[in-house]
Amino acid sequence: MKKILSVLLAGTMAATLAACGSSSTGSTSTGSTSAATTAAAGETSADSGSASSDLTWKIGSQGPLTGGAALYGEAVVNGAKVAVDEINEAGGINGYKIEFKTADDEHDQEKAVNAYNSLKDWGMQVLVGPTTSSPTMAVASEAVNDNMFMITPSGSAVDCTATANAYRVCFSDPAQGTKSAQYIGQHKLATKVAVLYDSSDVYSSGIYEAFAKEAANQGIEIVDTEQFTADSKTDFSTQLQKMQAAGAELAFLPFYYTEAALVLTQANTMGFKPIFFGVDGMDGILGLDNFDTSLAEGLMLLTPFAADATDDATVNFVTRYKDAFGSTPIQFAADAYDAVYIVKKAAEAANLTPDKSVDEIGTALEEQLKSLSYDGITGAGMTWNEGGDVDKEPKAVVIKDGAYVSAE
Amino acid sequence: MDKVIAEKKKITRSNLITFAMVIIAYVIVEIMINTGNVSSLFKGLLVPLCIYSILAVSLNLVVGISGELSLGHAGFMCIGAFASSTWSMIMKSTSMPEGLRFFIAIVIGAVTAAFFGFLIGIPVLRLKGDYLAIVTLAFGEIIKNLVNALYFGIDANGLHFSLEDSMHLNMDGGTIIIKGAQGITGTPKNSNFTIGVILLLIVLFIVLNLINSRTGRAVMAIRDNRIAAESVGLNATKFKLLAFTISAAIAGVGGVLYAHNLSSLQALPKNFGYNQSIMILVFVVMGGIGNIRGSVVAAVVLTVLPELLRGLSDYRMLIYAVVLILMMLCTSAPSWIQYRERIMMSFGKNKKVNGKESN
Amino acid sequence: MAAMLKVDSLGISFGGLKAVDNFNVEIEKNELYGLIGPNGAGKTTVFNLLTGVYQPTSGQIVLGDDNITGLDCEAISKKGIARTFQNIRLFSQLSVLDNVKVGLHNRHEYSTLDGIFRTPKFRKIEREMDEKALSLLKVFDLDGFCNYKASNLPYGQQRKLEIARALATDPKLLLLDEPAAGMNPNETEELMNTIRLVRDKFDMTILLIEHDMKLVSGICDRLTVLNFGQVLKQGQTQDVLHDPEVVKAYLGD
Amino acid sequence: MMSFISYLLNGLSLGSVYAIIALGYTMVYGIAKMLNFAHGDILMVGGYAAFIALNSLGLPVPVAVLVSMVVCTLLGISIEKIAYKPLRKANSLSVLITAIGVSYLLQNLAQLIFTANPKSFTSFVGIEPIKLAGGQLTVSGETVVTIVTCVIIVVCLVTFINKTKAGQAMLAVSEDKGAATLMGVDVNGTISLTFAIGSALAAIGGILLCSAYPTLTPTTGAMPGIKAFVAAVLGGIGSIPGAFIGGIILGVLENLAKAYISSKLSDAIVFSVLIIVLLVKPTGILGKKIMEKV
Repeated sequence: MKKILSVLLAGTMAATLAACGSSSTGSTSTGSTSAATTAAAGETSADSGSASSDLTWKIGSQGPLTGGAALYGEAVVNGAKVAVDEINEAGGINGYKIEFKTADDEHDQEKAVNAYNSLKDWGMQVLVGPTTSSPTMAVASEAVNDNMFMITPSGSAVDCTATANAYRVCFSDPAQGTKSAQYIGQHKLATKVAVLYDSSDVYSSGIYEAFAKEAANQGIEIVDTEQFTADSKTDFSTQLQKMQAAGAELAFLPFYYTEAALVLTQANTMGFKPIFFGVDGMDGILGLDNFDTSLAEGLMLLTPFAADATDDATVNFVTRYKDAFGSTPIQFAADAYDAVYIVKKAAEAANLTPDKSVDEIGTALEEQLKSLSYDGITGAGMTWNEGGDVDKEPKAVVIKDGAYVSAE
Repeated sequence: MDKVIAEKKKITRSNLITFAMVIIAYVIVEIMINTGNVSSLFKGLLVPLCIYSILAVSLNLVVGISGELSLGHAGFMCIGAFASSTWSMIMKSTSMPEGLRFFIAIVIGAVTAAFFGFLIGIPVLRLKGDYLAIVTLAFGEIIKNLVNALYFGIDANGLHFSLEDSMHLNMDGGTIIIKGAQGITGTPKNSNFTIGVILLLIVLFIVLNLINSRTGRAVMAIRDNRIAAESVGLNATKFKLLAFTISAAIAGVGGVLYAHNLSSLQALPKNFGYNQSIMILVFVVMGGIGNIRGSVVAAVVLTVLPELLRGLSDYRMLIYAVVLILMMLCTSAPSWIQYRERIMMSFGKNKKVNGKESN
Repeated sequence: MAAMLKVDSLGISFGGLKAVDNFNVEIEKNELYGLIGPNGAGKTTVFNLLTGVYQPTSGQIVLGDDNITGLDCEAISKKGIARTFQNIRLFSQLSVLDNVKVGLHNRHEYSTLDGIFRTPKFRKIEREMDEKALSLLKVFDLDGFCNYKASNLPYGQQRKLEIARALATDPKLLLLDEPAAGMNPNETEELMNTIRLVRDKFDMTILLIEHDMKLVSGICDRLTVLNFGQVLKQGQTQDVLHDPEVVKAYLGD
Repeated sequence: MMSFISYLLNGLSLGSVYAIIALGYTMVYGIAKMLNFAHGDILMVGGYAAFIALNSLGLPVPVAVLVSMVVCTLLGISIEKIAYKPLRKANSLSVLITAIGVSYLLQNLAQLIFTANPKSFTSFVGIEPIKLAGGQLTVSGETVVTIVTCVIIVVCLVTFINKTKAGQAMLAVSEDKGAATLMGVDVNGTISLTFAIGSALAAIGGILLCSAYPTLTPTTGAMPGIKAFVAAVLGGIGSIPGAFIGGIILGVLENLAKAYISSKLSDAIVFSVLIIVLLVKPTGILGKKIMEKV
């Protein structure tokens, strides 16, 4: 019994090894790894030139496509897909079409590195991703060795862009926290604020920390701080009751709309009606399948993207997204859409062609991003600083009659 | 005496095959790397393969040799990872040589995990069966929860801890090392395949020799019949605790490798939660309970499998689940085994049919 | 002659029920002593008290010169009491040899680290243990099976292996709990010889529980009859077996 | 004081959901001696079935509940037949691993069919929140219905097991499969029945969970499943009243820990209590003490 099993397993192992070996020979097309870059580059261009007559860009994207966070990963790869299709229809980047491939990272650092490597084996030249913060940090520290240009749509933790090759489209967590506190303070929305955040989540706790620091400067008193964790995020009633008891006029909810929908429902049941104030992760709550939007009435959020905005770019994106995937895009998808266009604009500015090595493309795009200014659906006049962080203004919106309205 | 010596030789040979298997795999992979025949995906998988092999061996010591079901092994991995990573972060700015620093990190990871294993083992090992399993699961979740709440920083005034947030550390400049859910970022990347394989070999050496020694016999005797073992003068608690502690230490080493393989370390449900513990258990069961070599093979196969299935994109995890169920049925279901044997017989490959094969 | 085992008014109650009450016995060195009685009389409970599985609620147990009352299994084993079980308890997944070597655990020591690093001490002591274990197995004609898994042995040999394992702890007193249970007359005959051999070869003191009267009358020097947790009769084997009260206890009213 | 009662009510509400899920866990464990890790995912399937029946097909609430129960029952029986039954004589860990495989399978199937986008579940409970003590206390309709349903189910189950022939057969199988077979009990049928009941309970649990906490995703069942497992063990696994008590205690504890100690560390606190309880009573609150006869 044991023997048969071990033979079976050993056989499978041999097969997997062989498969890995063979798959590798087939797919080391572009910019293999570190080593002699110039030599490799020369070789590659010749290689891929002979292999396929029509040269393409190879853009990869990754995020959790299975498991609890799959929603965000799907949004990112779908959003990017919309942009890629659009660009290809319009003739590609500098005349070259884009090939697009996605990989699942299961919202896990290690799987994220695997996903990145599998995309690299495919021949990826630019990474639009990863989706979530922890994987982004892990991938960035790998990708910097290849100087692979990566722009994460939604990896918001500070260290996501710590390496020179990494940029992002969304706000960093501290920026959001600080801006939220400033907005509340400047608009005198409330002085007594309660915070509820996900203490097991990088994004949520990152925003909370920055918010709490800035709150003191804005004359905001944090009357109660409550947490929840990934392991207990169904029942918020006790936390909400404590916030209510503390006399909060405003509840700051720096987390995603999936949990927020629950929080709003439960708050409504118990009759707790402060101003609810969310961040960009809150976007999507109106698109939630079957959600009673009246619960979100009066909810304020700082977001760079609103799916029901009426400008042409947004309408175009939302329509295309709905046609392709049957649901309303959330901010993650919009960020990814912009990310692809940012790559396009930078590549056009640098006059790049896909026959360049990963390293060359990386260097050129990084150079362009320093001076690039881009108008997208998640912000106008986006520019990037040395650290890879985007500079754009969030829009404060408030939900009225089931739709976003500018809060100004 | 001849028979005894023959049996010993058989065990030694079996152990040598295990070592040889690892070494040969290492040599082949190194050759493939040097001839440029390895995909980045596979290269990136090498250290994780070592990590999961080590963890599977570690858990097999508890499940197979000591006969207790633990569902909290990822917790020890988590402790090893955070303890060693903290050390490396503190020492990163000093002039300590990298090799020595990593060596000490490994020791710290192993010792800290062993300490917690010991501490947890004292109450836990009084329980039996599924109750023990649930308590280990609980400890794993407690560890994850606490690590996610832990803030730790260092400045001129010394060390600062808090379970609230970084403001409560009352730091006077200095650096914050563990930032709650945001974990540790910037751990030096010291793990590599060679170190992983060396550690795996050391772990195999320790575990295999332990099993074939006086202590190992005692542990297995207690597993087989606790009352009889006590009647011949064995202290059941002591030996169970010993096995549990060694196992925790080994899991801690796996954690050290993990932490120093990725630059950022967060305790997510995926990597240090019960899901991970169960994944390791799957390796152990699939490789054969008590079969150390099987654990290594199963860990390798089941870590590589989902990566090979990447081509199936959306259906990847679905296929993986189906494969898992089928593999389990194939290897454990009596009716399936019979069916398999009948097929083997018809091919004339099965020379003798053992009616009473024991698992 | 000094008593090897001296038990004085031993008692235990489980939730008010006195399972064993005021149990006394004195066993001489090298004696083969029988403990008999109807089912449920408390014989195995006495064994469990003697070996530390249960702690007595009253009385004391003296082994040689040591008062061992209240010690746990491990300590009592080290003091020199070994036992077998009514329902065989072998280390089923271990080899026959290893079963005996586990019995030798406390008599041949090296540290865990010696074991891991395979030091010369480890090699030397393992060799000693192998030799000792084999010689013990030889006594029971089990040496040919030394590499068998214990659970694969036939029933009769499992019983013998259990005795061999008990002897490996180098006891002063050996307790046998129904050694002949489930054996046919031939096997019982063989077992009687083995028990005598053990007594003579190892200069052993033996206390045994048994239902098989042929075995009891064949090898026991003296007997104690237990009924409802209390001593019914004590004395020379033949005297006790012919006592009308004992006969009545066995056959019922 | 008011706030304490209100925290307690929150706990009762959450606890009774845990309890219903734990009942399924504990029944299956009692009879098949296996930890059915896929139980939480059957619950998720029940949630989706109810969601579709109510929102897409527009069926009335009682029919939707029934549909969901039928779907789960069929699913439970087929899982048992295909994946667990062949392993009945194998090592108990093999079954555990297979159950984990089934759990992955269900989650990923659900994701392929329904996508990862959450669905906002329309509550099956049409009762308005009840205001007590001059509006200081609010009890939601879901809380009332969940607690009442839970009590009814426990009473029914206990009666069923003690008073009916099928129930007695279950007891017999849980005590000793071999002896039960000899006594003419249809062991396979009894185990199937147990899975059927357990799965139907999971459907109810799923509907109540999603009614009280209205977000439905493919991983909805995972965490409540684990918590319910903990509850079942806390109460003494295999015991039906134990599962009820365990669930309630877990829910109340979780909420009181959040309220009075730390909402961040509530998981750790709940699990610590579990450990302490098991150390004092190693087989759970109502578990039978098993003494090994020497």
